Amino acid sequence: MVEIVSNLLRQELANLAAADKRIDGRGRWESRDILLETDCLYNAEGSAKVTWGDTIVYAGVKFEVRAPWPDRPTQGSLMCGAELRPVAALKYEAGPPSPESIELGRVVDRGIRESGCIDMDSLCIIPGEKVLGVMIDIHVLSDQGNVFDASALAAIAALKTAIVPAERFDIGEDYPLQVQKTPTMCTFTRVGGRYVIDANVEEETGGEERVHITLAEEGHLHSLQKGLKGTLTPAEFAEILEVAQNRCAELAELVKSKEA
Amino acid sequence: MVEIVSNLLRQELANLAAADKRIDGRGRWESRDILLETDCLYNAEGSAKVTWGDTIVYAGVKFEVRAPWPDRPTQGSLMCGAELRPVAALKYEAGPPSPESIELGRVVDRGIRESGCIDMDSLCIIPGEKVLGVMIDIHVLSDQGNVFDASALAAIAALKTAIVPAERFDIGEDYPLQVQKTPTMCTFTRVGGRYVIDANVEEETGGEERVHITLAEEGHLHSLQKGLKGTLTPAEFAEILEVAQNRCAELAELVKSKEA
Amino acid sequence: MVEIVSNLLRQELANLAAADKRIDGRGRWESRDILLETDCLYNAEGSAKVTWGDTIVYAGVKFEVRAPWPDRPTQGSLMCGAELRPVAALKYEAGPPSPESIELGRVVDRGIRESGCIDMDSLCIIPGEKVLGVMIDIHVLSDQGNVFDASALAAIAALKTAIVPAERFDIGEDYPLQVQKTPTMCTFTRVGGRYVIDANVEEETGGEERVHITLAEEGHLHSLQKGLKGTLTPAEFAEILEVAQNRCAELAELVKSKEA
Amino acid sequence: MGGYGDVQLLRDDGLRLDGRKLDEMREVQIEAGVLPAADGSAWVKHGLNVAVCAVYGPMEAHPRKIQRQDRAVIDLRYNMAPFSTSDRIRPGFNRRSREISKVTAEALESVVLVERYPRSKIRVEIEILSAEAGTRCVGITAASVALADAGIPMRDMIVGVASGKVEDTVVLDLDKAEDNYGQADLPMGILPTTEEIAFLQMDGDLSVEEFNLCMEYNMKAAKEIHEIQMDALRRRYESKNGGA
Amino acid sequence: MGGYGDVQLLRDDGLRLDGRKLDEMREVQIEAGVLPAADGSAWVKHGLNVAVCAVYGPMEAHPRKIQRQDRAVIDLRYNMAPFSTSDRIRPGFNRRSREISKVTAEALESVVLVERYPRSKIRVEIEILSAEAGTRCVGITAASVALADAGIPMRDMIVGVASGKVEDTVVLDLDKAEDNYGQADLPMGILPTTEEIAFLQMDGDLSVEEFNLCMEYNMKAAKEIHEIQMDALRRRYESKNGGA
Amino acid sequence: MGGYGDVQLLRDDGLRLDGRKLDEMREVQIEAGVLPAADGSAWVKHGLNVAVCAVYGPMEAHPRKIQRQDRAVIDLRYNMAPFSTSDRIRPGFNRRSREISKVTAEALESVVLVERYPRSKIRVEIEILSAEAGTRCVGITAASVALADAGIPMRDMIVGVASGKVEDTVVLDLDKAEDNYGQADLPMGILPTTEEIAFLQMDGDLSVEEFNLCMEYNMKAAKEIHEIQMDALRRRYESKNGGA
Repeated sequence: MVEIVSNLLRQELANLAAADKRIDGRGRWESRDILLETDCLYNAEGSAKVTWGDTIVYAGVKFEVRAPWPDRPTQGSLMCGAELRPVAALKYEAGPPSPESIELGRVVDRGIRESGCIDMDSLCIIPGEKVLGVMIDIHVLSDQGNVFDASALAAIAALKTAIVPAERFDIGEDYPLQVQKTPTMCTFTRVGGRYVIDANVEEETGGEERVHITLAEEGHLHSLQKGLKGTLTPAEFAEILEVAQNRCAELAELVKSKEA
Repeated sequence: MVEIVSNLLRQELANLAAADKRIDGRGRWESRDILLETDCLYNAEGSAKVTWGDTIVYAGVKFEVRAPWPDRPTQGSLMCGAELRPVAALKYEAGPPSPESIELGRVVDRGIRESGCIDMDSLCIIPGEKVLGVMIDIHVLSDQGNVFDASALAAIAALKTAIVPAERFDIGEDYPLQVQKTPTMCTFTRVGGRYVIDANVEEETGGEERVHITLAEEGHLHSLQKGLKGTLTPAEFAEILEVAQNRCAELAELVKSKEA
Repeated sequence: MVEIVSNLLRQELANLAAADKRIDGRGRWESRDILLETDCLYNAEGSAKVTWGDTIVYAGVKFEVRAPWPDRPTQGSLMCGAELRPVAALKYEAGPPSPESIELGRVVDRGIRESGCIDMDSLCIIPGEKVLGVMIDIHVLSDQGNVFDASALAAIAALKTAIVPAERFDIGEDYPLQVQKTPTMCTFTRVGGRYVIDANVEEETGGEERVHITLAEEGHLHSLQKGLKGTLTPAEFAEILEVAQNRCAELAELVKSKEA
Repeated sequence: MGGYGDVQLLRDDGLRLDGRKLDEMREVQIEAGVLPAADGSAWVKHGLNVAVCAVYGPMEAHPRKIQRQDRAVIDLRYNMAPFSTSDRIRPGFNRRSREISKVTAEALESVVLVERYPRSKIRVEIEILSAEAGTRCVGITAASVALADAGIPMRDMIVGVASGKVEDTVVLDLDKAEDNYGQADLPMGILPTTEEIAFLQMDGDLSVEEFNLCMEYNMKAAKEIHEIQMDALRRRYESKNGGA
Repeated sequence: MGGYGDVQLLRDDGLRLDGRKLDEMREVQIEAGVLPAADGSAWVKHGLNVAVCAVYGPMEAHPRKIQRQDRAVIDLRYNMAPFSTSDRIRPGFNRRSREISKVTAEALESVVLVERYPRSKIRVEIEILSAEAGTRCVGITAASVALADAGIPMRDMIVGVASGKVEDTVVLDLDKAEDNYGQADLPMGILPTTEEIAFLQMDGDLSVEEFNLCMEYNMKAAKEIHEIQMDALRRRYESKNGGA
Repeated sequence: MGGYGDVQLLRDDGLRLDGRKLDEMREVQIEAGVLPAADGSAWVKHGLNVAVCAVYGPMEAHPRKIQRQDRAVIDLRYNMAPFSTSDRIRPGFNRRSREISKVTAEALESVVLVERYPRSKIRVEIEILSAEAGTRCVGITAASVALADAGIPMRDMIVGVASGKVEDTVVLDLDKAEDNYGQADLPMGILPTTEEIAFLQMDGDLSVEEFNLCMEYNMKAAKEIHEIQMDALRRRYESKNGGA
């Protein structure tokens, strides 16, 4: 059943693509509306809610004091995880983390981590004894397409507005976490044979492979990931990388607009 | 199949209730026979076996020396868990703890914990460094109805006859654990529309919601829990609370009869 | 289906046994060819690959520095585990360790441990503070019969050629692990009513119980295990024990031929 | 309960630390229909607690062994987000959330007309995004709005509400400090129309008289929260039907 | 085995620390039919070990993939209660109990007439309530009484019994100290009528001669325990049929 | 990536620590048909990495819910042996191996003619026996040889290969030190005939120009490794058909 619907849908998407159209009337490089709210969760030290079309994602930042790894005595740590909770769509089931949840968490994690936006040495409290661990949790409440970009946006926005609860840890006065870069993600999905950005849930159902590109300052690449069945050519990649440059810069501006 | 039998049974139970009768001839507030044995397990520091009708429950108490929680440097800890082992009935399956096992353990745990029967400060060995952890394990060997009351009885009786193995821990001579109160549980099950105590396995199969009431000295309430589908009115609750007052006092006397 | 094939096979194996034959033409106490290679894995401190007929098993030894158990302050530890990876045969599934994997690991572990081939006191670095843990991992890449004997052979060979990476742990210069005995395993499988050694995959499918005998120097028994449905008589055991004496001595020679 | 004596919870003027009267609730805000993908949904803010609930179904119940021949089952998860509490919670079900899920599902089965949907299941997902004492009650309040929003027939709503005891005094709707340092907590799930009790837990120490006062406070508050539930559903209905 | 030399296990008079002779068993008590809900059950006290076993079935085997077309499977769990040992055991299956469960089930499949019940399973639940060396043997002894009590046809009983070596001396039925500080342990599951071996494990160090003496001790003890098994079944039969 | 500046990775003569040129691969050896029980198999040594891959199937896909009506699914596990790395890895799936398994399976689904086998599954088991940077690429290279050895129709092979950046310089095929202390890593799965990309990950820091050079290096290396793949399959074919 699922397959038949999806084949019909695939056909319709191909027809639309041939006419340079999308199923919801958007342009190929046009995103749905994005609403970014920060500081919206009482018990999180940093938080963001992203309403991206009908997709809703929360991210929360918590800190802990821990011992550093023996081989990196002056460095704190960063951890980013995601849960595609069963609340988010009928298709998500309860149970141990699905490969989809794991991939989402790890792709967002790499984009933030590899951008070097957090200076791990700045998280040291006492060298060799105590460092800060920064934990970002992504909670997907509604998946109506493009949870990757929404999650990445929520994560960096939560991080950039996070306050280190230093008083609670007896290490001085609370202070804003230093975040030096603004990595954002732009995901491309092959729909009807061509790539579009910000696929909605129908386009994802009837589409093929997707490419997640995370860029930060100066348009540098920090994380790439191809997911799902399908291939792309180097020329196709060059085209979407250029689109991503503009798109990620816009998203970074949106994040920066929320900073103090 | 199961459902059909249970509907016939439900009808029979309703007919009996209408005539103020129970399926095994007991009165509404009449319990099956209870046999309480203590000190019956060689390797447990406190132990009890409860034979309650055809229901059989063991409880064993073990101690450990551990570091206190940072925010409670002078307090020991209490832990109570229950396993509805597959040995206890055909319906219980092997595997991770079922919601039924978890509920049983936690309801018994709260009754004991919240009565304040153990002074957590009395479990301190060296403030901030070493405290005692008290672990009660409930092992249900045969479930023929009312495992909750049987488990609560076994747990408090095992606790009240426990000996702290101080010599083994190099902290002085063995001594009896101080237990200042005697919380006991009385469970009410709606059978044929009205509440009874000590439902047997048929009454549980054909019955509806149940209410677990744990009372200790002076008839104070320490734990309540409503389980299963069904509702009750405040007036019904007032009625069963009064019955529980007498019943719990009797059970507490039974426990006390086993103390040194 | 599986059962029917296996009954036909069982009949054929019985006919062959009646004529003192085996399905692949071997004699009752004749093994398939064994190829033992050591030092074959770059990141393992000791390693062996055993190609035993079409069965292929790797064993790797790793060390760790750890705190000793409080009651054995001067002793290191030994751990041996096995994984019947899904790569090894169609019948093996992914997931948590199967009872078959656990049994394999534990039977090999006991043979090595109980032979006393490693002096646990020799693994002490600083009494009460630091000891070495020796970890042997058995990785079955292809199961075409008799993985037990192949695994035991790989494990002891990997152990006997292991180098303690002392420099990496800052405790002096690297040195060969001292292994004082050479426990080897001989497994007997009842096929067509009588015992044979080194059953191949068809003989295992159509066979019955098996007996794993681990012997070391002077023909002393260090581990026994009966597996699967079936019984044996003391007289049968006496017969296979005698065969095992010769067989284990041969395997021990093979291992010793690889030592420096 | 943490027990009496540690911390002062009542001010000299008889009010509580946050200025509430003894029988005064924290503010409650409710919105229905907040999750587009769900068949029904609700968002509840109660004090600083935030819960979101999605309802999916009724749908065929599988795996088969959870099916009931004569009714729908409520397949419910109560889950606290890792960032919902002061100390981060490791993701995944724990014993506390399993117990709350069980008794919450049973409470809802008491009001949903489950007999209408034999062999079905109704999935109820309660997510606690922010926790400040009383989350199980907030979850119940949210779930019954989400069920109503999904058009699932119920014989009444359920309202989650708690009373308790601090400094030997009965108070309505404990906040976090009162929960941590108080003497008793009595969370209930109440059918506001009939005053039936569908959900009941309690821990701490209460005399029968104190219990009765707690119950009285809870009944009163249940009716207030019920009004807010119905307002939310009304607004949702209007916006669906072209209203404001 | 802990190894020789640490602790004295034999007294100067040649007897063992608890006064037993080298070839003397600990006391064994058996009762059948102790669990009312089970199809068959047994309680065994062997020294300070206590095991209880319940048997349910035969019944249809599911999940399907465990079914055998030509016979019943024994679905067995050997489990130690958390309080059964000196240090508490965390509940849940561990590697040791999984291995013992596997080989115990296989031993029982060797005597139960499993061919009579194709596609069925027989559930065997062994609970160790108190452990003092030799629990796997006690479990086997209990399981075969429980199977008989359930009326499951068997071609013989199985008796669990162990011998071993302490201070270079072969002894029957090791107790806890002997198990901890001894040199070898040979637990066996023996068919008392035919002397067949259905269960066999061993660890430590034994010469062939020592092994043979262990085997001899085990065979002798198996017959003694078998008498006690049969007594229990006889008493159970009599009490069922209006006897004493 | 560990980041720049910690460790010197390029020698004064412009070569890399192990003497390779910037665009030079480590040595690659491939053998097909190494596992007798599998339908197809391959062994790949790439530098000091060793991967073995087995393919089973196509066979009926179960459990049912993984079935696809119109195609086969690739049921793939990438697994590192406990002894494959410097610090022992605890057995069992972890988050890293689950992610690699997912994207590797998806890459292979892009070349296998999965439409030919509706409702089927093809099991692909990748075992890393020795790891020295780049194991996911080595696994892909091995898997496509094993699939070909199993006779599964594919529209092209896939070659796994990576480039990256060390000391601000783009290099081909990072070894362990370069991976640990370098600035970027770009592993790709390339169809050597069409230059399509079936697998793509990247982490670290790359400008667009640097990325383009990495891609160029990868394409070149993919063709070299493809020759070695085809050699292995040729040798395997010959030995099956009575050749040397």
